[in-house]
Amino acid sequence: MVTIDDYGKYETAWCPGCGNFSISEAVKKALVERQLAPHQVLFVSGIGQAAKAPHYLNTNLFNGLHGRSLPVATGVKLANPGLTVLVESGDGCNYGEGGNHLLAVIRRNVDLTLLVHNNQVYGLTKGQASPTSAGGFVTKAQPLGVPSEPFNPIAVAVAMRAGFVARAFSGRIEHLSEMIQQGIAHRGFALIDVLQPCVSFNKVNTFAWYDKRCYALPHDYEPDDWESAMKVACEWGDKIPIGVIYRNNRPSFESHFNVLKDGPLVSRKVDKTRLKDIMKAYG
Amino acid sequence: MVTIDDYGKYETAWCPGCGNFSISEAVKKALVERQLAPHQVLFVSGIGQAAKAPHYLNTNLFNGLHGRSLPVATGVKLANPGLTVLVESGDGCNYGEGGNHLLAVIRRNVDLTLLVHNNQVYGLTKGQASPTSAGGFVTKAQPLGVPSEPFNPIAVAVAMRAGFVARAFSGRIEHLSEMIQQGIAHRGFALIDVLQPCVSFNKVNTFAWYDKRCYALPHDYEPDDWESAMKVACEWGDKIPIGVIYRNNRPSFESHFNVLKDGPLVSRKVDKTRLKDIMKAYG
Amino acid sequence: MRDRDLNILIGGEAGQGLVTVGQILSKSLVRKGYSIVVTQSYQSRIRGGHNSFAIRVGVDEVIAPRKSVDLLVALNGDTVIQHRDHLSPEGLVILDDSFGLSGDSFLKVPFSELSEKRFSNTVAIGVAGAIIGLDENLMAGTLDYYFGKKGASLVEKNRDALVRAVKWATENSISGFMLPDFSNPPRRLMMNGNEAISLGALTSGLRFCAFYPMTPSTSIVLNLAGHAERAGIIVEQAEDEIAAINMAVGASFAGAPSMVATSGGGFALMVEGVSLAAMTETPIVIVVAQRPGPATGLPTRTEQADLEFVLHSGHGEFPRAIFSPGTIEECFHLTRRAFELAERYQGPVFLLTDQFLADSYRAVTPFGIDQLSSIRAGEQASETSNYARYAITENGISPRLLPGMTEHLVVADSDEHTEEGHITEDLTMRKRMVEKRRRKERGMRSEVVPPDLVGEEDADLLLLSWGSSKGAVTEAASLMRSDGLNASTLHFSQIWPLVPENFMDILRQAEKVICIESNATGQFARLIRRETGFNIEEKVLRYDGLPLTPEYILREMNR
Amino acid sequence: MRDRDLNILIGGEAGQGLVTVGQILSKSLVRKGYSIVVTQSYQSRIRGGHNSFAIRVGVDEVIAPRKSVDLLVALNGDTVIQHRDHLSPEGLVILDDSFGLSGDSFLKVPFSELSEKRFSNTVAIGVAGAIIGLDENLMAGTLDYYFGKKGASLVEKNRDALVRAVKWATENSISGFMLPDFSNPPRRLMMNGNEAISLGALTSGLRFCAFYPMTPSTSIVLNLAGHAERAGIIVEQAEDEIAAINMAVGASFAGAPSMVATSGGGFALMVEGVSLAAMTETPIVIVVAQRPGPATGLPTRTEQADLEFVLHSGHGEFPRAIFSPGTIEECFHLTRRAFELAERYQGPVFLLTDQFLADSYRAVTPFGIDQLSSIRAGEQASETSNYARYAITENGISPRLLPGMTEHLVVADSDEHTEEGHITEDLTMRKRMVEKRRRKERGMRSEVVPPDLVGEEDADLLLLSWGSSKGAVTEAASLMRSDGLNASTLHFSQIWPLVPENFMDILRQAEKVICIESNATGQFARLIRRETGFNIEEKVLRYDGLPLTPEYILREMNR
Ligand SMILES: Cc1ncc(C[n+]2csc(CCOP(=O)(O)OP(=O)(O)O)c2C)c(N)n1
Ligand SMILES: Cc1ncc(C[n+]2csc(CCOP(=O)(O)OP(=O)(O)O)c2C)c(N)n1
Ligand code: SF4
Ligand code: SF4
Ligand SMILES: [Mg+2]
Ligand SMILES: [Mg+2]
Repeated sequence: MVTIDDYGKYETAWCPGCGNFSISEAVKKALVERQLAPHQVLFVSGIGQAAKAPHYLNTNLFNGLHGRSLPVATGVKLANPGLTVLVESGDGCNYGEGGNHLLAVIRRNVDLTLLVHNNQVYGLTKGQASPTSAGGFVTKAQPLGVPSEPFNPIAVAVAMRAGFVARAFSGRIEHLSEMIQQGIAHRGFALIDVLQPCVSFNKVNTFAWYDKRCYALPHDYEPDDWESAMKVACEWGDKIPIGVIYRNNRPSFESHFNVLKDGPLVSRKVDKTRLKDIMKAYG
Repeated sequence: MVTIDDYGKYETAWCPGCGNFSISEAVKKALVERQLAPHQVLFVSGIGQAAKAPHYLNTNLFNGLHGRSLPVATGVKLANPGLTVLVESGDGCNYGEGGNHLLAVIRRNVDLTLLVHNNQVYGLTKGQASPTSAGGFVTKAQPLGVPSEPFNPIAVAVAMRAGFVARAFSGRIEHLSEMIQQGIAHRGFALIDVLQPCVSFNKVNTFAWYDKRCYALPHDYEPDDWESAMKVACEWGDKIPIGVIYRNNRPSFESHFNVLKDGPLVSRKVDKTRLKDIMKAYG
Repeated sequence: MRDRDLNILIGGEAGQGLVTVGQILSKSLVRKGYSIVVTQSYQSRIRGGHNSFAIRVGVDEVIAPRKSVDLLVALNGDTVIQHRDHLSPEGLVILDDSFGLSGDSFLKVPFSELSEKRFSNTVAIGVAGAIIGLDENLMAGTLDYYFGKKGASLVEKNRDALVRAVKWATENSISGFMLPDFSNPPRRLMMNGNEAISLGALTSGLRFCAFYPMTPSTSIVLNLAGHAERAGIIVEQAEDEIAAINMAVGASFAGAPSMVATSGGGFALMVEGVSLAAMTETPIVIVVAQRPGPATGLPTRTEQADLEFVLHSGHGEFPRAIFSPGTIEECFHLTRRAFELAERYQGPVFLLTDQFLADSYRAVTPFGIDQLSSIRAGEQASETSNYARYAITENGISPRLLPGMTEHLVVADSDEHTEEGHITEDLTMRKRMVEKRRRKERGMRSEVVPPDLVGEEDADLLLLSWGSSKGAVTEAASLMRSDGLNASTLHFSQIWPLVPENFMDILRQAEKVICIESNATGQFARLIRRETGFNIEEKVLRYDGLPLTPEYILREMNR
Repeated sequence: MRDRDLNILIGGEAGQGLVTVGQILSKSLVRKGYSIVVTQSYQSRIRGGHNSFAIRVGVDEVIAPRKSVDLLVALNGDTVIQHRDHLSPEGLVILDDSFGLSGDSFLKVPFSELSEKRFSNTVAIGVAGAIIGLDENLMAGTLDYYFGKKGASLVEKNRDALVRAVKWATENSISGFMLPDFSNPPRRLMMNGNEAISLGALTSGLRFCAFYPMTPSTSIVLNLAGHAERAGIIVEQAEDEIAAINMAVGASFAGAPSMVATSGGGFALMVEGVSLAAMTETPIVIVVAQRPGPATGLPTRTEQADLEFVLHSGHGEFPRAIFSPGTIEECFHLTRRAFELAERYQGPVFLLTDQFLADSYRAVTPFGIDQLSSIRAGEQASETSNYARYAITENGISPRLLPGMTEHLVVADSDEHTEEGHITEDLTMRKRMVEKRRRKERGMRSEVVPPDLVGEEDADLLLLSWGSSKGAVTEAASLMRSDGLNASTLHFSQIWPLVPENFMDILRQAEKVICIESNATGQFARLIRRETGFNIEEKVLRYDGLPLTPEYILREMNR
């Protein structure tokens, strides 16, 4: 039996009151619910406050470069599809520096669960605008307010027909944990955008701001229906939907590779008979 | 009077029969229609067969790096908003290597007209899959067929509420030229995805293939209606819509900068009074 | 030394406001006319952990940080524990009596009696300030400067706390730390390396700056952003560093003098753009504020380990210049020089700094804005009717017109190109273009900033250094000279191109040469050998993330 | 020389199929037992322009390209014009009589009489093959090999054209180009540098390769992709080069030996990932196939100007190894060595090649697959119960377990970290980790590939070189020796680490040393000076995009 204690307790470098604490709690809950032992799981993260999260969990972890967690995770998963791979990083990491990888991972549909700690700001570098910062958001780097429109990750993911697209809020731990469990269960790429208050640098999108707006999608909501998903994806403002917004069952990326049917790449030995066969082409 | 001769005649490095020739013709037509003299216009391109296009036009040109034309063009436009800036490059350039910049330029809504020569393949590097290659498309790099889903630039641009989103086909020069004119006229970012047969490396999406499928959107089509645009954006297969698919009038990026109201950055001199004022903060 | 040279260290958690305490004390000291060197040490987190802000203050000029602390201002108990070992023999710890800590040289201040908790930082300022002899009004003025924007009532309450703190300190008459007054205090500005770079850029004619945030470079662009409206410039946060440098190249090509600022990992993403600037011959100033690597490394610490990386960054071969300022004044003036060279030689020019210098506040003499020239991008008209952007010339510099500003067409290409800028595969032209580009290096060599010699030409011991360690190395040598050793320093504030004629005699005349660098492999020593054959075997290296100090250098040399 | 050493050049437009003509002739020659060196020269376009495929063929071993052409096979009239000046005194031009060109040594072939237009390439093969003495059946067999997949009818028609061409040539009995037969021809394989690298990787145990297409590296990955199913590997085209290297790092971390291949501009985007591999201590093999820069430069030409860029790529300091194969065999064997070192020292290892070598087909002796060992990633079990991924060890190498393969947890970090892999700001640990990583370089130094000396140890003239020019330099020296000069060559197939003890005696003993490189600044000569103090003043440099040849070297030396 895997218990929450297996995932350990750590001191963090986060600010008291930060939404990241609840996300970590929800992650642990989800892993325990799914009875995944620490060594069966691998977290990949980038750089930022969110990206430190896997360090506060007793598990396998690759904490890479800012913005580059998705390609690392893709490589890991192709090498060893047996691992349950979660990616955890910030909105800057995934929608800013790493935007191109997000597009690619959606197109590929690699079996990863991506948790974006979306605090609508760059936390670790002390409060510049992030791609999800609202237009007009004022920071030291944007003293006259952000001149760009915010990035809507849900809308883009639904438009691209990503396999699993959900939104959650760090303030609703049970719901968030449920989303993570579903994301892990989903065979293919799962994007979970998690609204997360940053108490130090985002004084606009606070806990109360999110809490007032977030509402769970109704039970009869059909995430398989693309058209309504596209509409829900665009809801933002006084009401912010949380839950599984869109889902389909495109085959996972890994399923396209015949070579993976013989087992993971990692344990494989060189087959000399085949090499000799290959060499014939050069004779 | 600006005439087509002002834009010159050049030998090209393209294959006979390539769709690029028609695109170049349509570009010239559009520039002449809009009575833009060569020195008022600047083309920015990346690297690829498409990216050579501006060399075959008598105008200002910055032929930069693969995938990086959009940030260069953004810099140019902020420095000198008086220039009419067009960006011309391939599907690999804009949707592959440069994917992150596409997202950013849409969010910014910089007043640029982007012409993507979309031949659904990497031409210059001899026929690898591009982001828009169909799933299963076979190349030397993808001998078992492309395992990813193709990128739908129109759907992503509409989902992000880009200012102007159009599709055209190199085989319909008049229509394409009209799209380019509208793109130039639009104050903000205009994406024109141009279907372009590559006779050397794409034997699937040929001239005939496109020609049979492309249909102009009806006259009563309302590109201002986001919901119907989103539907049209997803049409692809037996029927492929061409025309202005979506349009809005978000303010352009440049319009957010008060400093540009005093004229372009390029001709400006250092104002010593203001500098002294600034220095006071350090006293 | 405590009467003319004091080292004050303020320590606490991130989020406790110790930087504000440090800045207010520093600014008060500078306004009074003292010289300061600030060393900021912080962690890669927003709250908690342990940070410090050290102000070395001198009646005469101070140029380097000092490790031993005279006045330790502890905003929490942990600070006492972490720094008490560095206390100088007669040093004093200022702490809140509520910490419950006791010791010989502890000045326990009844913070809770003197003010509400939220003003305890002001109390710390008041007590420390009074002890070193800062006038209450002076401190109050600086407090206003920092809190003024937050409203009159807050200013009022802060003042009250200050008054009470000064009173308490005066009543407890702590002696031994009072700095002498000036009869005629010099007017000085206070700024750190990053601020000086941004001001240098503004005075040069910078018009466009693109960036992606990265410690320790970010405050350069934040500073520019704060002045953008007034200065008539645009500062844009890019989606990534690749976009940042490409935007800057685009803006510069169009005629707006441009800059980017980043650190190691972000610069790694820019190196293709460096090569682009070189090939298209577009001026660009690139600031690389170093921090310890590899990879993410220690994001908030200091190091000088990217010299070779920057020097060889970008594929292919092309000329470049690299400045490595050693003081805040040099940050300002060499940034200006970087803009001039970038414009004149039409290509990438670098400023290589580091976290220590970036964050180190100092007192500087005002720059005399009226006397400073600024650059103008490109030429305004072409003399020939057949304009060719890359015309092959004797000095390698081709006429640079700006697109759209004349009827001449400006064609730039990242491929090898003809004189007109069009893509070519003519291999004879290729060869000529390589040679043309290389010829620009000759010009650059003719105007390098020569290294700075302090001491005798024929020293028994010559200390070689570059970049931010200038003060520490200079002071170390001066201490050795006081000890009777014939020690000199040769400091490089421009590290590329290197012109051996400028310094070979000095190297050869020295009895012994030691190279001092903040890295693990002695990169500059290697470069010297590559360019001159002169082998510097002895090195003092530091790579634990902290800046070089005179103490560190002397200790390492005596091992 | 024409009886034992022939230079055949096939020229035409892109899209005319001249590579197929070249490959079929080459393969026929190799199958017969001859030695070949192919030089491909092409433009950055798909149709039109002017390309060439030169086959230098030898009865004895040939090792370098030759400029003078004995047999010019002109697929279009332009080829005759472009290359007639390079024709050797008794050279012959094979051309279509319909070109309407005439000249002394012109063999006008009635192509249209011999076949339909679409088989004229086969006619060219037949005529040229017959003239040099290739047997009709041998050529037919090679034709089948290339066209077999396209169906029997096509094969048949090609054979017909071949037969008619051979017949025509025999009837016209052109003499003077016939190569001698072998009694006992050696069995050889034909492959180019890129193919040899991909085969070296497969035999080493490569399991994952990510790439973004870039000339001249692309054919490495195309070759791997073609074998992927059979070899049980995955080859994935990434969205950009940044993704490619990060994917490879991820796959390698998980336990799949991984490689990336790119060229200058693409590599520029990977350098942050290089630093990541170093910091996380993840094995990765990186192939950089050089082409002329800066920026896009000349995408399809050759150069050796990225040595310094690759050597210093990535921010921060860390050990690495760089191989620079000089032959096709070295491409194979040094790739294997690169995988071994990457695995042993857990970090980035480079292969630095260039377009010339990448595309140069040669005849190689089969590799003896049975004797070749392959690597296995990581360790399979930990001996300790407290597993620490970055345990500090004497040789700097820490035990590498694979995540998920044991119950031990594997923690890797791009920040500075503890032995357990967790992020730290402990500056003492920082120092220890820097030193641990650096210690790995000692091991690498102990097993470098020493440079290859050909000739006397105490030469009057020593030619120094690295990488793809091995053959050209060796042949140049051998020609000088035939002229009575005591010339030697010292060739480096591993350029980092450099171990001076391996070669300093030779450098010192030589009367005169000349460094030969395909770049404009003499990067390797500079590196030698940096590492040894030895200054090589004389250089033969080439930077017009064409490969070094013996003729070029001799001509430049005699200036
Ligand atoms: C290549 C690179 N560029 C910039 C940085 C500096 N950096 C570190 S974290 C960060 C932003 C973090 O924002 P986000 O991803 O939203 O995470 P948060 O801290 O808000 O959780 C940046 C820009 C870096 N480490 N690497
Ligand atoms: C950084 C970098 N990576 C790769 C390349 C090689 N490259 C040149 S063009 C090209 C793809 C071109 O495809 P696309 O953009 O679709 O243009 P097309 O040739 O099809 O018009 C690539 C990968 C490059 N020049 N730079
Ligand atoms: S800065 Fe913001 S995101 Fe980071 S730990 Fe603090 S509250 Fe959380
Ligand atoms: S390769 Fe394709 S895209 Fe390029 S010129 Fe030829 S047909 Fe056009
Ligand atoms: Mg964030
Ligand atoms: Mg394309």
